[in-house]
Amino acid sequence: MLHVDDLRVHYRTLRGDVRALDGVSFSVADREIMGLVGESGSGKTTLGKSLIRLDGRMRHVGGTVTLDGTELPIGDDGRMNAFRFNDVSIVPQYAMSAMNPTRRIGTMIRELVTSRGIRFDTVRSELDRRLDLVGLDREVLDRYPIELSGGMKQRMVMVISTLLNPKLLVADEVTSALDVSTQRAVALALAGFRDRDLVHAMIVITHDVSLVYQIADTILVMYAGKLAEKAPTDVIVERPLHPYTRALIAALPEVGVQYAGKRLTGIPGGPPSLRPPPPGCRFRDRCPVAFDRCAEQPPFVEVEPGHSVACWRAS
Amino acid sequence: MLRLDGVSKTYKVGALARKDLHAVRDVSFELRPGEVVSLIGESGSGKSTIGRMILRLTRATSGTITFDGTDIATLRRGSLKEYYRAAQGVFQDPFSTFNPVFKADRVLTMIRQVYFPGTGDVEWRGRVDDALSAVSLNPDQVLDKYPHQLSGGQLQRLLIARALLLDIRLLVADEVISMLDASTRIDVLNLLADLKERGLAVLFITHDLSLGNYLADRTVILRRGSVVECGATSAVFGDPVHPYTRTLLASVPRLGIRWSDEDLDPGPCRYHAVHPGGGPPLAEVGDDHLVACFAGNDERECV
Amino acid sequence: MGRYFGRKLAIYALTFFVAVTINWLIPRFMPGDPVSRMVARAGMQTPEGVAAMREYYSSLFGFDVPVWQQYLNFWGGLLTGDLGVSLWAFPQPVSSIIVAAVPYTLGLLIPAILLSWWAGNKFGAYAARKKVLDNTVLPIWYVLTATPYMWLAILLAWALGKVAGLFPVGRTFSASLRPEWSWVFVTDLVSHWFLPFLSLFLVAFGGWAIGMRNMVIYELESDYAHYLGALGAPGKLVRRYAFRNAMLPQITGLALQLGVIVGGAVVTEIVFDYRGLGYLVLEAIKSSDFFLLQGIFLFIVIGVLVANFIIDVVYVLVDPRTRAGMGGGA
Amino acid sequence: MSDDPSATKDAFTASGTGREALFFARRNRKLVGGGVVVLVFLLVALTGPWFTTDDPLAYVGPPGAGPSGEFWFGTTTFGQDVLAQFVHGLRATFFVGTVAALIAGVLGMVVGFTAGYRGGLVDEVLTMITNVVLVLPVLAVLMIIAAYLEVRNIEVQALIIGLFSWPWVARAVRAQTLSLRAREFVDLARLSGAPVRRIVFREIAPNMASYLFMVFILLFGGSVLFAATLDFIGLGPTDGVSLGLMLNHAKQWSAMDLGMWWWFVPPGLGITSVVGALYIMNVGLDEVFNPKLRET
Amino acid sequence: TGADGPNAGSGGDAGGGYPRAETLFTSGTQWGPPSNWNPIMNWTYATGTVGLVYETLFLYDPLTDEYEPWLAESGDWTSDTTYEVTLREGLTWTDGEPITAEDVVFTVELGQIEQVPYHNLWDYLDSAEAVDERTARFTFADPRYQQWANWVYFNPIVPEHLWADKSDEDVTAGANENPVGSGPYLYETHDQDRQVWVRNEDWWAIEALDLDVAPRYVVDLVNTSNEAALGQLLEGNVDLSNNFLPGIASLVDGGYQLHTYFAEPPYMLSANTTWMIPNTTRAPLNDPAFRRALASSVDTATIVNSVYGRIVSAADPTGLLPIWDEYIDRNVVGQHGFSFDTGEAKRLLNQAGYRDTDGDGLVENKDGSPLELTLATPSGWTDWNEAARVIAEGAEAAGINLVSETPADTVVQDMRESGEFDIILDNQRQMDNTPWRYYEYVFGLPVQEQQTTVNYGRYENQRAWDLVNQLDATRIDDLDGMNGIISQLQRIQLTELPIIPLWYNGLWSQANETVWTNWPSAEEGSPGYLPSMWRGYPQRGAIRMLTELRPAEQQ
Ligand SMILES: Nc1ncnc2c1ncn2[C@@H]1O[C@H](COP(=O)(O)OP(=O)(O)OP(=O)(O)O)[C@@H](O)[C@H]1O
Ligand SMILES: Nc1ncnc2c1ncn2[C@@H]1O[C@H](COP(=O)(O)OP(=O)(O)OP(=O)(O)O)[C@@H](O)[C@H]1O
Ligand SMILES: [Mg+2]
Ligand SMILES: [Mg+2]
Repeated sequence: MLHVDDLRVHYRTLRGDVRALDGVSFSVADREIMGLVGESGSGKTTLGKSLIRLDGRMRHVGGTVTLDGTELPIGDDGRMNAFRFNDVSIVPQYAMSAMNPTRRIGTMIRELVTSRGIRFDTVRSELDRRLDLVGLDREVLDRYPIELSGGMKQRMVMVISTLLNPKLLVADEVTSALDVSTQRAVALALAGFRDRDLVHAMIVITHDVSLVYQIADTILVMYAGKLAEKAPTDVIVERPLHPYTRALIAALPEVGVQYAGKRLTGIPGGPPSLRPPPPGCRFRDRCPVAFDRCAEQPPFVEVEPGHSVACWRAS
Repeated sequence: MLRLDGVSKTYKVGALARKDLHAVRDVSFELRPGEVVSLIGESGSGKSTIGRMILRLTRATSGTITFDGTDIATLRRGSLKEYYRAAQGVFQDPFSTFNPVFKADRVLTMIRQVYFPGTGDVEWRGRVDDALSAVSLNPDQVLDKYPHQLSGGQLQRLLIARALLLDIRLLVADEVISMLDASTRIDVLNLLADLKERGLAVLFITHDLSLGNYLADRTVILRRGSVVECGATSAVFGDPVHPYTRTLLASVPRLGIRWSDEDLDPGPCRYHAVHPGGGPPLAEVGDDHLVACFAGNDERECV
Repeated sequence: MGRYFGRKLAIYALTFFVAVTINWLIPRFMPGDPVSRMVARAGMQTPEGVAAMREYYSSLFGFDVPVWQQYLNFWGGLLTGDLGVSLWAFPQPVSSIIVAAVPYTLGLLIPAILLSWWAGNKFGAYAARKKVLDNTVLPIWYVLTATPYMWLAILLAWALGKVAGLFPVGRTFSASLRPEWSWVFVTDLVSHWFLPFLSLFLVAFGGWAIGMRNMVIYELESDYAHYLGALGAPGKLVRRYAFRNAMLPQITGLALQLGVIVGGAVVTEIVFDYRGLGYLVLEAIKSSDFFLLQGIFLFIVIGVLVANFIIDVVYVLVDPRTRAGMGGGA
Repeated sequence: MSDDPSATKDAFTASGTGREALFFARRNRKLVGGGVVVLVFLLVALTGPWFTTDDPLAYVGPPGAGPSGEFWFGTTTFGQDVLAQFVHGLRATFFVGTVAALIAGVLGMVVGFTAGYRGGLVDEVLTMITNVVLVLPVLAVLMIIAAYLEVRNIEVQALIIGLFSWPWVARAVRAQTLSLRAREFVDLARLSGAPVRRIVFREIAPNMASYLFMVFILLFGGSVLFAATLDFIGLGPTDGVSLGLMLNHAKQWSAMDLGMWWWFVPPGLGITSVVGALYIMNVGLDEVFNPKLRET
Repeated sequence: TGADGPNAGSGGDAGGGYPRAETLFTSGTQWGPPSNWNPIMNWTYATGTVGLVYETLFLYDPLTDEYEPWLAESGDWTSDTTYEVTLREGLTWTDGEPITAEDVVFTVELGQIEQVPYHNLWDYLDSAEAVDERTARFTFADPRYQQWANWVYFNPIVPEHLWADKSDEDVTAGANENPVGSGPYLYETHDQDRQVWVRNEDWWAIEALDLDVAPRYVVDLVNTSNEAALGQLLEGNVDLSNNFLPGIASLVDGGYQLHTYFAEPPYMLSANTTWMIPNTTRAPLNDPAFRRALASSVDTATIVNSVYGRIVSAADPTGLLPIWDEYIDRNVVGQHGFSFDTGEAKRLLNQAGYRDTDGDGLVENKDGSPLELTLATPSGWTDWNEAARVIAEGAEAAGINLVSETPADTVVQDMRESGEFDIILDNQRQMDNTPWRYYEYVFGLPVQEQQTTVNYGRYENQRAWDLVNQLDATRIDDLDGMNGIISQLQRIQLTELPIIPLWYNGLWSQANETVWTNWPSAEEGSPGYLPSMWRGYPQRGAIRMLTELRPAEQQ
């Protein structure tokens, strides 16, 4: 069970802080796959990284993250190390280059595991099982990363990241670089991990709503560093409350839809700068239903069980 | 208007260029004015290569590409310039299509230098404004800015505006929307649709089937450089025949429909039903609907 | 992989051919005719004596046949190890002079190259992770690479040799000793070797350290390093990987630097009066000993080519990426 | 070090962000410090000869005198003013460095651009030539050439150094051109009917400007060191003064044994300072252009 | 100073070295590795080959102008055209064979091979024969007394029994490994950087002359550079350096135990004369008046004091070395001598019609065309390069546009031989038994296409050449006869100035007294021999230096 409470993470830059995460609170239940969607730059990656490892420019400004009752010391790189891999793990956006190119994959895994104080023998058989699970030959362990195709690498990284059965797995854009058929295989493999209870909870970050729709239990929509809406997958797709969510869904073309038949519309304008963000609702400028009250930041409130939204109109 | 006849492309790769890589094999199709053809295939299937050959950025190894009856391989300096007046391209990555060192509107100035050297400032400014408004860009927002100060959608539209400055009749749009956000993407798609209304032919290259479907009159499915199925979009999407096409379609994540393993069985080889002893690369299986043998390109026998 | 080596070999063969041809051209295009030179040195007084000597030396140096044949003979001689006769140490064969000098040069170069490379890499990698250390030693390294070889050598000779008197300056071993495997002799040899070695080592060291430092910084910023970090791998493992990967370009760098280092040895040997190939080069130039010069040049070229090839092989062995790339498959 | 692929990796990121670069440039201690040192020496080289004697070889003082109020850097065994030689020598140093770097830079760029942009057979041949020159032990070749040249002056020296220093530039430029050529703005320029020359110089080259500038600095440093080496072993210019020749003379006239440190310390220090400052500037530049290296 | 000090390896043979106290280290002669031991190749043999191993019939000491019988017991002209030499009794080669008159005759007859340097001996020698075991007789067609006197002290005798089978090529260009001679040392070993000789305990002179060489080993070190030699000398690793060591003057009193022949400037004996050689076939250098103006423009004092730091001395206008002082006709010199005088140089130019017509301060040719001359000195010959600069500056001050150039030395050599030069420097005549050798150099005729040894300036004066030949045919003990001819030659020389003598180069020689003492010196009571291991010097008496050396007192 993951609880994120009022998490604020900023990027330090020369021209002031970028408030990439500006107070986000949500929870992910056990055995829940939560899809995290939003426009580019909305803070999805930042959120994912915050749960694992802040990079040099990221600063934990406030808020807490609690995993199964333990507070994660996300601002403290040293103390956080104990949780990584064991409790929280990530499948990064850059899976294509995530493995040391000059090490055989098996060797790398052995060294990684050993460095965490775990004897390789103890995980060896599990490793083989996982490879079978994602449909990789065991012999890939003797290969170098360059000898694997993109989809294979993606699945390999998934196996590595989940090897110690973490409580939480963050998967960041794991399918974006793949073509449709591979995409499907990888996404299903991801769901497979949850189904076999190898991972308790999972956050799947993507900008492709239709993809998360396939595997996620709930979807969290982010907009400009803030949460816009969270609800079970079907609810989000069928009855979105936040105008941004609605626009997002409406802009998705579907197979069979032709412009001549049903002309889709995009969302006019662009997201605001986060350095610093304007006051009030951040979607205000692009929102077709904005009104005076929007000058004030709407709270992220639960409007029905499991369905929270940050919009004055909705609540 | 544009016609590809048995076009192939072989890249020489490896040390001392000894290995052949058949990126495109024996591809033929036609593009008529005001028609959008979408070229669909997985990564590496040769889509971009076809687009580049049409724009003469790469030469075909064999086969001919004709534009208004002229073989574009024969074009030389002056005539090539005229060809580009009529045919232009827009590419996948808007950020890499702009030279980051220069202001974004340099792409427009280059057109002026080559094609409109005599045009006065005022007249030119008028043309630019027209082109920009055609792609619904506000001149003040995009002129005199560096590429990194503009969004991907703006840049992509700027590129289309650039093409519009010329009297183009053909636009090769190579994955123009795959780098864009879902919301921006639809704007660009709609813009292309509008251009089609104005009589422009568009070769729409994509790996995203839903997007190919949204716009296109006709669809060509590529696999490893060969056409496996092509025809009217409604035919190809409504009744996908080739197993590869079916796999692709089944893998597309759709809202409201979860993945299932149905629809994957293609039944017996429909190509062989038409040409039992083998024949042309593509067999007609319906009205404006052609398909290749179900076997891969490598196997000779269809099982 | 065979094709990769084939290609490399082709380049080396071509280089060798070009170098040999240039080499052959040297005495034929440059001012000063070796035959006249020998004749003049002998101080012949009578015209008959001069004529007779000319004839003798022309045939000795092989100048009495048509040019194309001279070229072929040159290759022929080369392949049989016959590099002609030295003018400077007439009538000793060039090959034996070179053979006598080579151990000294290699004894100086190989430790200097390998140790500076090894130490530079270690140290550079070390500095890359410590901001403070990095900021203090980096300028020093840059100054070291910017130092002209000979100046560093002169300073060392002056400070450690002349002023402090710690090491002897000049010669490869004391003139009062006979070369043999005795304790006294070996100590003496090493004490003479040390300063030239140190100067070569120092100058090269800075360069390697800088290269390594930059590479490690990039490697530590690479995706795999971030991934390992995200999985909580200790810094030690990450740095070890970064170091190993950063080492690869340094191997190529080693190949590229070889030619330059040979040049450094020339200068160092001059400053320290050390009797290796470098000293021979200069003597050959000073005395216009074309044949010796040709021989040394050939030797250096062959040495550099062979070393390059070895490094190529090593590189392929250690970097899976080249192997995969070469297979053409992937 | 010069062929360091890391240096090329992020060259693109340099572009388009001129103002930001300037901001970092001014804040970068390495760049500013190195720049100041180089400028000071350049100034000395340019104006120094006016303040010292016209003829740095003239016998103006007592023989072999140490530094004094009259002769700040002392005199040579002949009584020549070491300071005068030093400032004149600096000139030669800057000259050789600049000219050789220009020649090598231009050659390397032409070869690199041609090979990278044209590709195919042209590329194969040029790469082959580049590799051949690259593995030649350059100093040995230069020594041989220099030894047989009848006329040797600073210009010739700069020329021959330049003619042999280009290969790694060509390699690096080729690699960059290859990757830039694959970028779509080049295609766009072709679609705009721009000729090859224009594409190379107006589209590709500007993207490498910062890199080329750094290459120039490295070439400059390398050439200066090369020239000093040639001078030192007696294959330098046969007339005039240079810092390397000063070292050569100091050595030949046994300055070390005669304890005349003031004769051989300044020229070496001069070369080291100029080249070292340039190299440090280069690190600074790298940090400016390459966000990854910036100090946070 | 650690392992490298003078006492290193003092454990004797057991310690692997040459016992320091019994070894003489020399340097300054060998500029490449010892590569041959062929006494016929008298320009390249390993240092000591002649003198330490092969010996001559006589020694000649230029300082005393005396011939000392060496292998010969005596040598006399028995008639105007016959010369008889008698060998000492009981001489043997070091392989035990006796040295006989046949060996002497054989050696002389080797000269019939064209490539042997003394081939021209047979221009005037008719025959050579052994009269008995110890006596050889030479019959001359055209006796050249001066040349012959030169031959007998300069050329070593080689053993017939070992040399008779050698081919002509072997005689003239063979390496002659394992040299067998008669001298005080035997070949021990050689290396790239040294030549080692070991004492011949059976040397004939031990008994015959009661002489013995002091050092058990002579190690001659190959030179890399003069400055390296200086370092080795200062550290006491070298006992005798015959290198040109600029700056030595400042070190002599510096507590380094350094010893030079003279205790004050010029420190060195004068060994040869450096001349400026104008190409007399080119205008305006073909004009004696111009040459004279040029001569007056040279600031020799600056060269001597600044360039050389006073280790050389200015030359007499005749250029004859101090040892030949008695041959200088002071009258002639008083009348026609020249000295540095810029004003005089200008006056001479003006008088001869060289005027500055374009006002640039430099004179033009008589026909008004621009006059530009170059002075070429080999690059890397730093002292000459410096001197050339001084000369050029002096010339410019006098109004002569003279540019100093430093091509490679091979180039200078080619220029010199082919006559493709304006002005060069040269010093190719050492101190010798007769000034005839000097004048042969100055006036040698005929001028050939390639001038390989003499008269590079291509000065043609038949009368002078006749006088030189006349001098050659004068007996060496006929001083008046010689002086009469030489005086006429000097008049021609000083009025015509085919060469312009500038300074005397030293017999570079500096010794370290730490291990060996009693070095040759000008001081009263010291041996006055020539302190040099240069080729050609052992026979000029320098071998006697080795017999006079004493080990230094051991502390
Ligand atoms: N290193 C950084 N320095 C400064 N700002 C940054 C940095 N990284 C990200 N940001 C800013 O933080 C905000 C959130 O970025 P983030 O990468 O989390 O977005 P995202 O939703 O993952 O977008 P995408 O879909 O493009 O991956 C953006 O405005 C971005 O510009
Ligand atoms: N210049 C080239 N040299 C060699 N091979 C090339 C070159 N360009 C493309 N290829 C190869 O040709 C094949 C087809 O490439 P192409 O870019 O046309 O594919 P694509 O369908 O556009 O793929 P994507 O969806 O990834 O853009 C690929 O295997 C590619 O590696
Ligand atoms: Mg992201
Ligand atoms: Mg493509």
